[in-house]
Amino acid sequence: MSITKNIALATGLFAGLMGTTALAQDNTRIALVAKSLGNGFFEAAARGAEEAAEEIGNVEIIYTGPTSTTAEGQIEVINSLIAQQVDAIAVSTNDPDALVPALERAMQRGITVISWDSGVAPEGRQMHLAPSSDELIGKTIIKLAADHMPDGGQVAVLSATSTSTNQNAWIAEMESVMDQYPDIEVVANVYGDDLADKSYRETQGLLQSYPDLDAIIAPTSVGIVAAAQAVQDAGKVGEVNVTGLGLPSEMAGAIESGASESFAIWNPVDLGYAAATIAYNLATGEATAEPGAEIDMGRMGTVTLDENTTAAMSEPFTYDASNIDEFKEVF
Amino acid sequence: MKDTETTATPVLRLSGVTKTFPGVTALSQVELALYPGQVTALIGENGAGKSTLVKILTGIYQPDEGQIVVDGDPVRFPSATAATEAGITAIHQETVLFDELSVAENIFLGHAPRGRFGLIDWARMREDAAAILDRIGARIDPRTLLGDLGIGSKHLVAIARALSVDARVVIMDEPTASLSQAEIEELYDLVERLKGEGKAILFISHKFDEVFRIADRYTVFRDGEMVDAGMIADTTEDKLVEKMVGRSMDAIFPTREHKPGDEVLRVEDFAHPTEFDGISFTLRRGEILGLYGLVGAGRSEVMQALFGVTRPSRGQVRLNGETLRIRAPADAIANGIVYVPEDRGKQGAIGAMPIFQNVTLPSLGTTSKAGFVRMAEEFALARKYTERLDLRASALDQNVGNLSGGNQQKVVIAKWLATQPAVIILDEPTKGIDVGSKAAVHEFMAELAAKGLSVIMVSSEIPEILGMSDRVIVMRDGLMVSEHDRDGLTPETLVRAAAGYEGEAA
Amino acid sequence: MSIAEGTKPRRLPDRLSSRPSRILKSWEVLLAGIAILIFLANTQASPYFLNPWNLSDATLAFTEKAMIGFAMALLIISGEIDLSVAGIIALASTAMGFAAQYGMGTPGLVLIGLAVGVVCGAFNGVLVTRLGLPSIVVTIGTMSLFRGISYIILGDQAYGDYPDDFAFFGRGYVFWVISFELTLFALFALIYGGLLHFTNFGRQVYAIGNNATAATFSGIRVARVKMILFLLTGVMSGVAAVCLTARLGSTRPSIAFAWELEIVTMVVLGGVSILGGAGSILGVVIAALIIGMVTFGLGLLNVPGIVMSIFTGALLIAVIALPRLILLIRKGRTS
Amino acid sequence: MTGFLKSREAILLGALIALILVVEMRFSGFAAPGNLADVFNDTSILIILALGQTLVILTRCIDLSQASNLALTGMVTAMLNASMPGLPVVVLLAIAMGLGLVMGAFNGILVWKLEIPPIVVTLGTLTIYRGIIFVVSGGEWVNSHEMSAAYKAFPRAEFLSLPVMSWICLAVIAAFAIGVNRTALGRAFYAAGGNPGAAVYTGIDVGKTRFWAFVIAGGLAGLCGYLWVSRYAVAYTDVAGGFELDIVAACVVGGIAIMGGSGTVLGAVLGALFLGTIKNALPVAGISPFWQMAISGAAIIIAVAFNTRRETGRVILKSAEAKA
Repeated sequence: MSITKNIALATGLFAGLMGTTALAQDNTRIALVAKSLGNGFFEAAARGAEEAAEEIGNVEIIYTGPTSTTAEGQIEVINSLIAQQVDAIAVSTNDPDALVPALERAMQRGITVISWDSGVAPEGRQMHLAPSSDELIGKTIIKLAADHMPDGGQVAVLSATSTSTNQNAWIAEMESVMDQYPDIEVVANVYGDDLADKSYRETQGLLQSYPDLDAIIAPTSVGIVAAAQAVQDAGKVGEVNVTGLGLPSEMAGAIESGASESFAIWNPVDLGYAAATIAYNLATGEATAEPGAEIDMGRMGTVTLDENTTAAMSEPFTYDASNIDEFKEVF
Repeated sequence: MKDTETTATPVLRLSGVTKTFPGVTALSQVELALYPGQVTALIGENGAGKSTLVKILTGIYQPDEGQIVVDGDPVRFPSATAATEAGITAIHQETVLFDELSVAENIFLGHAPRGRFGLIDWARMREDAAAILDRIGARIDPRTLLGDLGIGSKHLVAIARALSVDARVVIMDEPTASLSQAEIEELYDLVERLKGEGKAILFISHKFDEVFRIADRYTVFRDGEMVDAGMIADTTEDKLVEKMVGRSMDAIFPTREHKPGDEVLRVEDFAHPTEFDGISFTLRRGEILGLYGLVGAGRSEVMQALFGVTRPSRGQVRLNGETLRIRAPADAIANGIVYVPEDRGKQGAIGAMPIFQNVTLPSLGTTSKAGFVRMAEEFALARKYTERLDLRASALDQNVGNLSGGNQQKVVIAKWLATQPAVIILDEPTKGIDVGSKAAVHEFMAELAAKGLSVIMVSSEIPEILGMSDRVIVMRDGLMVSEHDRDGLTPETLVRAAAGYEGEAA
Repeated sequence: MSIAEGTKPRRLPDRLSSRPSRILKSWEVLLAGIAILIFLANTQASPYFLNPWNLSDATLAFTEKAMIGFAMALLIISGEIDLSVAGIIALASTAMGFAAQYGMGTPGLVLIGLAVGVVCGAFNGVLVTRLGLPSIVVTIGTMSLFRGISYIILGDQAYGDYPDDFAFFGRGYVFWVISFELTLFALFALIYGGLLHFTNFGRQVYAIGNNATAATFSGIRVARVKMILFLLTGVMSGVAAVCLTARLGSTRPSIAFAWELEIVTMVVLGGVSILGGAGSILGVVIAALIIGMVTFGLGLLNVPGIVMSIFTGALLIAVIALPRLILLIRKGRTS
Repeated sequence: MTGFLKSREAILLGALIALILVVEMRFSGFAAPGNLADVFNDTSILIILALGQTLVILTRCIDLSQASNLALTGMVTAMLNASMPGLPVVVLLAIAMGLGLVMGAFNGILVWKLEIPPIVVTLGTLTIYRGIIFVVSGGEWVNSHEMSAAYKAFPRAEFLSLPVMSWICLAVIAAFAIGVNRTALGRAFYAAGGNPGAAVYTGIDVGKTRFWAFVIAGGLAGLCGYLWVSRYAVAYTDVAGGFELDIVAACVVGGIAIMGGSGTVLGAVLGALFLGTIKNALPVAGISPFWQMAISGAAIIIAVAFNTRRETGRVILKSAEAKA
């Protein structure tokens, strides 16, 4: 008696979770894998990918990812994508090395694999689409801070997860141009792990440790919002300028309050669009990923792969009080 | 006390109260009456049903049949609170206190004085607690954490708790068991005062001296039945002992022709920092040595130290002339000394495991091969010993927890016999089991002794001690007080030695 | 009532009911039924499910956790728990990564991984058995301590220079679609099943979990048995660390984060009583398969992992609550 | 007073002061009243949650679902606020607490009526509650600019130079100090966990007492859900992930015995403050944040070793007493 009841319940639960089962076999299926679901940046990229799919036609976008920013979560997602025999996987990785084995297997099974935004080690992908060049970003983020520090001073860096490569590369590029700003001193480099509360607390620590701090550079969309909030809560608006990379929709408040004078970002919609288009072109054989190859990305023009089969999309764009209202509704 | 009061209507009366538990009838058609301003002593052996009665009176258990009548009206106590509200309070035998709470709170938990906004008034609670403690002559700071007190002081707190409610009936379940002589005297004064206040007191005790000193009436329980009641003035100690142990006097113990052989076990100057001191005795082959004393005399503690459960601070144990080093029960078992504990549920049987696995637990070395269990061997071993003990069960894979108390005890004894020991210690081997099982256990014990097994039997039941032992040692307060040969030993001698009645030695 | 002379005592049967009827009523059968239902539902839901390679890949999602789960099952049956297992993985993996930096070969790396497991297990065991501390609190502490040491060593860095042949432990195949990890999982299922159900040691574990005092009185060296169980759990965490590290090919301090609760969930779903004294390895195996199939099946439908966890959480409560609920309703009716 | 000096709380307070002084030596200004007030404000949520957990642990149970409860109520209030910006904060607070109470009651009823071990119940609801966040939000974040100004301002608003967040925490501490020490239910938590068998003799229903502990812990988790989300001005599925064990750790450091029946409100507050101070001090004192986890872990082990040893004093028995 009890067994049948248990079973009935279990089946009911399971059926309820099944939801939709859309299987369109004829389409080219491109999986866009985010670092984690729910992040506004990736949601915007997914919209761009959908745009590309509509433009191309016969393309189905599977937007997926783990719930938290872990490599293990991404591996499970990739395994299930391999099992579904998708045509292409475009991933923004939480860990450049840990995903390699899973992505290698995907490629062995004939799946096109590219990374975008945050790159995978070269053996784990056919090419990497960087949102911008590390060099350009590195220069931009320090310039954003320096523009509002005519007399020089102290800046601190609030990075994202210690496990993503792009931040470290940007910070390294930034440090390489520091000799152009002799009056500016980078006093600290802390990690907020892409968690709102940790970033907030790290910012509080910075504000306490360095009472003369003039700017915080947060090249991460989660960190910059938390840092702006912490500066605002500490009553240091006007004293400490928060800048870096962020999303207009999330940073609108900080610009308004003055906690942030300006920040930059490439357009994630464009990035998602480009990643999907490139993945489609590679998957359908219209392009091959090899050094020097030129790949079409629709309305975004073309990119050329360097010797590491990496391509940079565009320069970051700066947002401030003059243009924020226009963009905050977009992404 | 006026004469009219003694014939007055009782404050509380039980009539026809019956309470059964799976496998055991704890109380059968019991009658009891408590009168205002009088002390009624409740006398009976362990397992006679006294504690069950206390639990019924305080709302912990509900009777299966019968009535509780308070002031002429039948009442029901669905919870402890209900009994308290009806004016019944009790000093329980087992600790029902809280180590982590203060003395004051232990006294007032559940009925603390309230101040403004209905909040607990700690200041008043401490004052009231101090007043009650003072009243019973206990010099305890109400702010002390209960856990920091010794067992005697804890008992005083339990008494204070019982007196913290304005009760008409006060139940005292062996209230002097853990008190020093001075504290006992103060308790007697208190009882007198309570009598003077017109409270009805139910006084449960093993000690005849105190019964005769403070009780007005008596009621004797035996095997869950009320066998006698009357005025203390109309009886004698001998009569009460006879009533109390009466049934067992009639019970037939196996005849034992076998004479004990050579010395097997010698315990010398055994001591423990807190439990016992100066214990020395010997045990011979095929001998049954009785160890008698009141609850808390330290008998079980000596045996558990001998078995390696606790570490003695001093002393030697020799088995067949060889000094043993016993650091854990496993060492004792390896040397052929086994212990059948008193607390079956906690220490003896593993209720959620099947009979055969319980039996083979200490013998796994013999039933297994290369560390792997062999079920067939286990069943064979378990069958051999459980059948000799006439175990009543449906099958050997039945869980022990589903058996009656007597049958559980047989499983526990079987478990130890299966190790083929040289010395078996039986701690209250027939406590709380039915008459039939008792007889089976006794018969088997005699059979084992006849085959050369040496037995130490810890018991609080005088007939059992008299009926089974070749020799008897009496303990009191952690010390050996006397040693007796079987011949010519009387119940009175034992009771007096154990209770310290009429001088020290017997 | 006493044994009358000459009468033959009543013969007790070994077993109350026949083997088949007992098996039918068991927890494992209930779980197996659920597992089969989920399997069938999966085959209906996705055409990709019944692909041997896919199924093989899917096993990797639970094999490492289940391997720890076997040792954890014994530990929980004995009445203790170890919440530091994921911390041990992190520390063992970090130690292996550190050694690999200096060119240590695969056999040495495996030894280091296992040795860290043993040391961590021993640390837990000593705190619990020698100092008499409650294991749930001790291992909440060591959970942070072990992983914390990894963070101190690695910070935001990663180790990744593992020898090529090391990858076999996480990515190798023994035969056709049968991965090394799956083989190891099956092997450990048999070893732990044998240990728990067919040896004296296993019997002692049950006895301790049911009634530690009675076990002590029965001559079982309780502290020693528990110490061994903590060591086993530590070693299995080391084994899982080797497999997981080999599978990922890199070590970061956040490796295997929050696995401890997933492993405990798996063990409890497998019918192991959290209060100790009851449970079977077969149950844990089936629970691992259920969790693996739910994860994989819903993954094929691109259902996010967090939504899958609702299912496992609900299943966990439901399978334990339902029998009690039914009992409660029956009791309500009769009284 | 001498009693207090010997207590666990006094030792913990000493350790906390020592910790603050050590940090002050490395970085002057840490021990300044203003900064300590900031540390307190930052630790408020942990304190409130630890107090709820304290009740549950006192009754010999454990609640692992607090962080998930917090995240779910936080998300619900954020979504309500985003869709109905006009809804007053007081209403949202009530909804948060109500929702938290309901989730706590669900735990409690399973523990009370079905007698399922609390660790199993809350292990299950931990994942269920967290999963529901994803379902109700569709995985979307609720960002700062979607929240109304009032929503974000409430915990930050200063009153007598302390933020409302700190005042709420102080109010909860005060309510606990009174409720736990001076109400029948408060004392029942101790009795039910300290000696469940004996509690029956004093007329206490152990199961019901446990139920109330879970309900209160749930309600406070709900309250913290709003506070957390409005403070960090973002709501997403993973909010406070893994925080459940931090809460238990705070209780353990605060001397709340995991076997029930023992522990104080002050202890829980100090335990939470101790961990919160470590968290705040590390970045300030320039110690790599990567040391934080190991330090917390070591603190827990030391605390439990210390507390447990004090609890297992040998009972001095009669014969020894008589001799003395």
